[in-house]
Amino acid sequence: MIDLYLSLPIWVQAAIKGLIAIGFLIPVAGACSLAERKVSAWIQGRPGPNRARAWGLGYIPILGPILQRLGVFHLMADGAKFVFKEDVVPGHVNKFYYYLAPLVALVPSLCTVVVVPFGAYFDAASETLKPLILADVDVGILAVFAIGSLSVYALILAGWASNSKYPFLGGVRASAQLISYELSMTLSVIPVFLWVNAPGPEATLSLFAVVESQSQAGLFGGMWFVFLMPMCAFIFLVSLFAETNRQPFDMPESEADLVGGFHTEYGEFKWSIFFVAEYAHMTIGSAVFVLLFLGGWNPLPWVPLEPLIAGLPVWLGGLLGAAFFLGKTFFFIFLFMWVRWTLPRFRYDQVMRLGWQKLLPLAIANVIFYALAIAVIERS
Amino acid sequence: MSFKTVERKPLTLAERTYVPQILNGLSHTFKKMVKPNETLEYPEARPPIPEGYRGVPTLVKDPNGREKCVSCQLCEFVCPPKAIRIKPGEISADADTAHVEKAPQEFDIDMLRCIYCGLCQEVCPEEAIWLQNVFSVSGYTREELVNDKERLYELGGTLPDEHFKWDKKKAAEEAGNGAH
Amino acid sequence: MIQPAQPDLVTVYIDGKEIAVPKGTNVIEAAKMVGTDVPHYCYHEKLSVAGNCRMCLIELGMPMADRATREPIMDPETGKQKINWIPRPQIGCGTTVVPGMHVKTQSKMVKECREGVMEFLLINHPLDCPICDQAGECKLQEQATGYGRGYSRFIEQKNVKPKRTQLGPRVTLDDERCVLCSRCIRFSQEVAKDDVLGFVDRGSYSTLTCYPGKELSNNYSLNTVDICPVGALTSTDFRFKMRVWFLKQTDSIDTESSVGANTVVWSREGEIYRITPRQNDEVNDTWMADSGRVLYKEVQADNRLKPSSELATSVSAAASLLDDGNVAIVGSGRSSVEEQFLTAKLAKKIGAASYVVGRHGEGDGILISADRNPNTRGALVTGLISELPTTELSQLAADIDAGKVTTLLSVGEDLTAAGLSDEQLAKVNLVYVGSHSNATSAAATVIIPTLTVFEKSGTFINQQFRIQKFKSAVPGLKGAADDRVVLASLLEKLGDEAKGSDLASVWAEIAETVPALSGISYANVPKSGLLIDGSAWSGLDFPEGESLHFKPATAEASA
Amino acid sequence: MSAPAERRIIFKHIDEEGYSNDIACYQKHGGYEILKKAVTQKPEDLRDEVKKSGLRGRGGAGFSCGLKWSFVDRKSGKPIYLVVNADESEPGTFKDRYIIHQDPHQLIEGTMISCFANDVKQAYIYIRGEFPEGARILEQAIQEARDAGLVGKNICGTEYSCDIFVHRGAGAYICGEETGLIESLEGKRANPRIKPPYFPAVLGLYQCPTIVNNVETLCHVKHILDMGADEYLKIGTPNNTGTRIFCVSGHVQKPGYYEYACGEVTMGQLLNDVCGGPLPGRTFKAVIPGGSSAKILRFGEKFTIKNKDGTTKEWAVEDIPLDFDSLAAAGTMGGSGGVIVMDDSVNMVEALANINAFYAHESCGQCTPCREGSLWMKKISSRMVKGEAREEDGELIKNVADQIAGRTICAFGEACSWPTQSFVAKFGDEFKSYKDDKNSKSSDSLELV
Repeated sequence: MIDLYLSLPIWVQAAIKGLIAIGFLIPVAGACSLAERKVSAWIQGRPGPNRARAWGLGYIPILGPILQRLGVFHLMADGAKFVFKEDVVPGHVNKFYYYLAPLVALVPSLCTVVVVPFGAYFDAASETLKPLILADVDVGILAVFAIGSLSVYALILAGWASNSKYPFLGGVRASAQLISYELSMTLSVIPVFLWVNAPGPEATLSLFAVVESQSQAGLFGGMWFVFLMPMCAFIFLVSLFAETNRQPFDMPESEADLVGGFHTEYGEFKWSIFFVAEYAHMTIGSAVFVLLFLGGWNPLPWVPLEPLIAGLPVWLGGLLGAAFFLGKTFFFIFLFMWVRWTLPRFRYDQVMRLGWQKLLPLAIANVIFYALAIAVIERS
Repeated sequence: MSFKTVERKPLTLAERTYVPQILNGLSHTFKKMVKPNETLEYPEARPPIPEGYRGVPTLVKDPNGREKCVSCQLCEFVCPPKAIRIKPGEISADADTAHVEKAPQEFDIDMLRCIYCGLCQEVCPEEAIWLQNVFSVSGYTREELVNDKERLYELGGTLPDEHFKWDKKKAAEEAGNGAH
Repeated sequence: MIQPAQPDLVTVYIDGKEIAVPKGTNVIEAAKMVGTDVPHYCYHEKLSVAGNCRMCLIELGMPMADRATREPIMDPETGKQKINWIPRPQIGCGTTVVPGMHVKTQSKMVKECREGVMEFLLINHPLDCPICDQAGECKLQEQATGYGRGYSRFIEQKNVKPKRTQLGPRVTLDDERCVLCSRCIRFSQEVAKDDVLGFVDRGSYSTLTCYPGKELSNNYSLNTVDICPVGALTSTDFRFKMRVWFLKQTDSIDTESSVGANTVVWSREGEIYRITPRQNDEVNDTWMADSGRVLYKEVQADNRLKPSSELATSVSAAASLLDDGNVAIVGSGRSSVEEQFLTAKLAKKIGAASYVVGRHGEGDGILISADRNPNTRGALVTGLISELPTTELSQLAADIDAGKVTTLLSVGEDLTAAGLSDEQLAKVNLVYVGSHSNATSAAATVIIPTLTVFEKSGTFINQQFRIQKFKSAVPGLKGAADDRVVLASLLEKLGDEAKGSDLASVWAEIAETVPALSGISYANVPKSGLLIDGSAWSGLDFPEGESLHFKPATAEASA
Repeated sequence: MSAPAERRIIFKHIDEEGYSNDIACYQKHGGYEILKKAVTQKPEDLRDEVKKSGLRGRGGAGFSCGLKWSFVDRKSGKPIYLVVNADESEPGTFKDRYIIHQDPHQLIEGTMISCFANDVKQAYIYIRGEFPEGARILEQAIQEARDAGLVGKNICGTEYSCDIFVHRGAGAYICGEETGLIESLEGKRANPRIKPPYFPAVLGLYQCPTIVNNVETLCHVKHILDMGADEYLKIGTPNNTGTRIFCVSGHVQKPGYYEYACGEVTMGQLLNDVCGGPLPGRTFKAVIPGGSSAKILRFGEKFTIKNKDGTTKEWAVEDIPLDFDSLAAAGTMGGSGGVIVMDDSVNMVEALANINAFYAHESCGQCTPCREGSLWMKKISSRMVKGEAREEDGELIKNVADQIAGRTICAFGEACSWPTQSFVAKFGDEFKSYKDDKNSKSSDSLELV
């Protein structure tokens, strides 16, 4: 089958890969929405969605009730609902940008997945680990940042195109906030790459390389960067929250003061695209964090994946790697939700102050510190 | 009014980062999440209904299966939202309970109007109307939510009787005046 | 010492309140005048005094005087004449006032007496208020609240007596509820003159019953139900139909005959449940005939005329027919004064001859008179007719045969019953304005459905020339129009100046044009009616004989 | 102190050997002489004589006969009736029956004199339905007198005519009440009338002035005119003139009737000396001095009596002189003279149950307190006897009686409540502790037939 795949023209392969990415991310985003409802319910001492029961599936003994209690049918019903809802367009909007905004939101999130490795398999031919990735490009993290930052345009477009106060404010907030935290975020990963590339002859920004460097032997080799550079991880994490518009940083849509923020005027399928985009964004962000700081697909610190899967069939090893990776990613997604239902939302000025006055200086200081530290280590 | 100014301790560095507090909060919510729920999962699990609960008004029969209501219409009169409608009627002379003389021909309680105040139960001289433990009523049409006599008896069932007033009356009638 | 203010007045002191009352008044009535209620069961102001319920016991005292010298004995403390209180309580109903009498209606002894009597009355009374039709207007209930103990000391078995006895075709008796006040017996003897009721057995086992082989079937039997202070006597028609507290009361007039007994119509949500008499001491006291109590059934009768077209359409159709010239109008002695006035006006407007159909029966000397039209006098007063109406409209029949009348308007009268043949009706264009269908409505070209007396308001003039009001008790049948409105719109269609069809407007016009009714308006006719001057018609030979509170002019003259 | 001898006026010849109730025998003993003398006198004088004699009615209430006659409305133009109340139904009383059975002409003579004195043209003897023999005797005696020209048209040759009719009652205690009697005589239920306005003296029989007198009273009229008011006044004590017939029944050795001057004999003398004392081995417990409706006296109780001069004296039951006023002072009444004696074998609750059963049966049912109260009292006492007594029943039954007395149309209210009131008042302990240990006793034994 792999042969068949490899025999296909390259663009078809790319299309298949893209479809796989979409086919993976969109359900994950949907599942996230369900997970979010369930997590919030559990934290609040509720059972969460558990009423809906699909006509066929719901009546299977044992499984049916379990699925019902998990609210799976709600997810299905919601999805179907979004698709079949009447498409309403407010009369006062700029239609072109109004329709464009959800697309702009979704496309970058789906694109970034291309450069994010989500596992590794043992390539028997080269006797090395190869990343499970759609496009193993060398720019890696830069591609993620570059494409991911585009999503701010979605918010700005939505806010502006809606021609309405709240969305507009939401859009403005989004632009300011995303720009603010992008700086810190980018700065926070510099030490990682400094460290990864320091001794190597060939510099790379590949995320695979980052994981590889966390899978080496030795005390520092197997140490995940979260231990090596906790401050980087912290700044990255905080910025990630802000970048994905997650609580406590969900200024652009903060329903308490802006009704729905940038998507106030959106409904039905268009709105669900925003929704999917947000979760996709979150998933990617989590994945990147795992790759950068949590050793990617390595099961534990100082326990690399490679020896574990060396003797296994390729597919099983790949699956195992992906499983470790996705497990960590999903934990992070859970963390996002956990934080959301724990912390209250910031005031907008606090967000700005935190971003510019606290986090950015900290990030700069952090870069300088690690740059010096790495230089010192290199010299020695 | 006298004021007392409370001196607040300045925040420590750790506190100023809020990180410990955030972690504390996260641990709190996590504990909440894994703890079993204290709430009741309502439609499947039902709360215990205490004695004297004012649920749906129903009509009851006495342990002998006699309908207790004699259609005195006091409940209809007292009902604040006018949810009760009674059409009184006579018990036919050949019936077992002919000595009671009167019984409702029709008895409707409009549950869309009922406010569960229990005045009907309070006022009933025959202890025929009881607010029992059914508390959630639903239906798809207005008509469905008007409980007629048959439905009211179905809901009400039989309750124990302390008096057997009419049975005693019948017994006295049979015994006649010679009994004393 | 005590000087009566007027020769026929007696000054008495009731609970210290001084009041002058007419001679012969009893203590209950005197107390009523000072606003004190003396509870009672057996006493009824229109019946003889029996004094058997003992509920009205009061304390009685007379000013003390020296036996020998007749000098008043003064109380040195108060400076007033000492009162010699009779140690035993006396009945209020059987005690007529004498000058200087002192009465205590609220003393401890009186209260004890009332409570004792209440307890006695209740011990053998069944606990069936929930099923009893009297509940809500039951004296026993009322006074149990005032003087009841609130609990029973009686643990023995209650007496057993006959239940559900059919005393007559209209009256059901429950002997267990009877408090043996004997009001019904006295009524039957004294008012209905049909002495069929009596007690059998002794003591607490006394039982009201009919004399063997007789039944309480006189036309006044239901008055016993009205005066029964408890639920012993109930109306078979009203039995178990509705609790009285739901019923709305509307003042009305019995339309059976020219007596015009005052009535109350009891209805709930547009449905009439019963009719009872309303006290008018000048007309019917507190009585009415049984036959008048079932008249409400005509409201829901199967032969009610139902509207087939809009009122305006049928009025136009009727007006165009009436515009033709050779018109005769048959008014009705059952129409109200207002309707008769408008009918008369209509007749004058189109130059039509007007008739009224007479109805005669036998008077019973009480509350049914020989003239069975409630408002014959009204037709005379309003000028609708000038002669007494006849039962046969032979003149009209001749006119129709002669072709002098080609259009006929009947206001609620069945002309076949008044002697016109079907052929004669077929010859004319017939307009029928009425509430129920009959042979005339079947032959009519235009039918305008109208209301029954229970659905509209108006006035009647009874045999005494007393103008009395009736009011609408229930809303009219949907689409049927008030006769008054119909007649007024006919007038308007025929070119008359529009003056409004509401009662006030019609009465403004009546007061202006009818001399006997000048100065009267609907609003100022009192509840008990207003006597008008009927001397203009004293020459007519009215068919009524003597009845309660009425003597025919001839009898009066001879007497 | 032994008892004085009997003073027989009414019963002078009764019990005499050979004395029969026909007119010949009566006239042989001087009968109808007084009537013959009386019809020659002025009626007013006769009335004055009776008034002067202080004769008190012997039917129960002890109301002055002369006063009663003086109330009669003589100006109305309506005929005046005289009704002889021979409806002797008070339990324990049997004097009138005896007079009628033994000496009917004495009654007829007394009646005719009274009729003449009151200008009565028509007299009725209302005799109890249970006395068929008495009625027959009276009918016969009246016929004899009529034949002799003493009753009927032109009595004793004078212009005066008056007839007497015997009317048999249908058997009810209440027919002995004067207005009830009148109603019954009119052919109606014997429901007593309300006073006012129906005083017999004004609105009596057929709405005419009516005199209702007891049999014994009318017999006394004859003797008053025989001996003269002044002589008559000497018999008995002031205000309690004449003789009384005591009908003693119950637990004494020699029950029967005894005629004594009023107040001449005390209760103790009557019971112990005259009637021979209690039955062997028993002691007296209680006595009812004037028919069952009179209040009971308990042996052993003491009465403090106020004399006219303000001093007080103390009486035991045995010391009470048997006249109207003394008995009234002791809280009871002379009533109809039926003395009912009970000894220590009697249980008072059961005795009262018996009396209550009688009164509940006899209440006419007209007015509420007596109608409902008498039956209630009966129900309570019957229940007690049946073994369902409660401690509070004595109080309850007395309270019920209190709610009757004084609130009824006629005196029946008192008649039925006084026994209860006095029984409970004087034997309250027995009521409180009453428990029927003789369960075999059924209530049927208490039902009056």
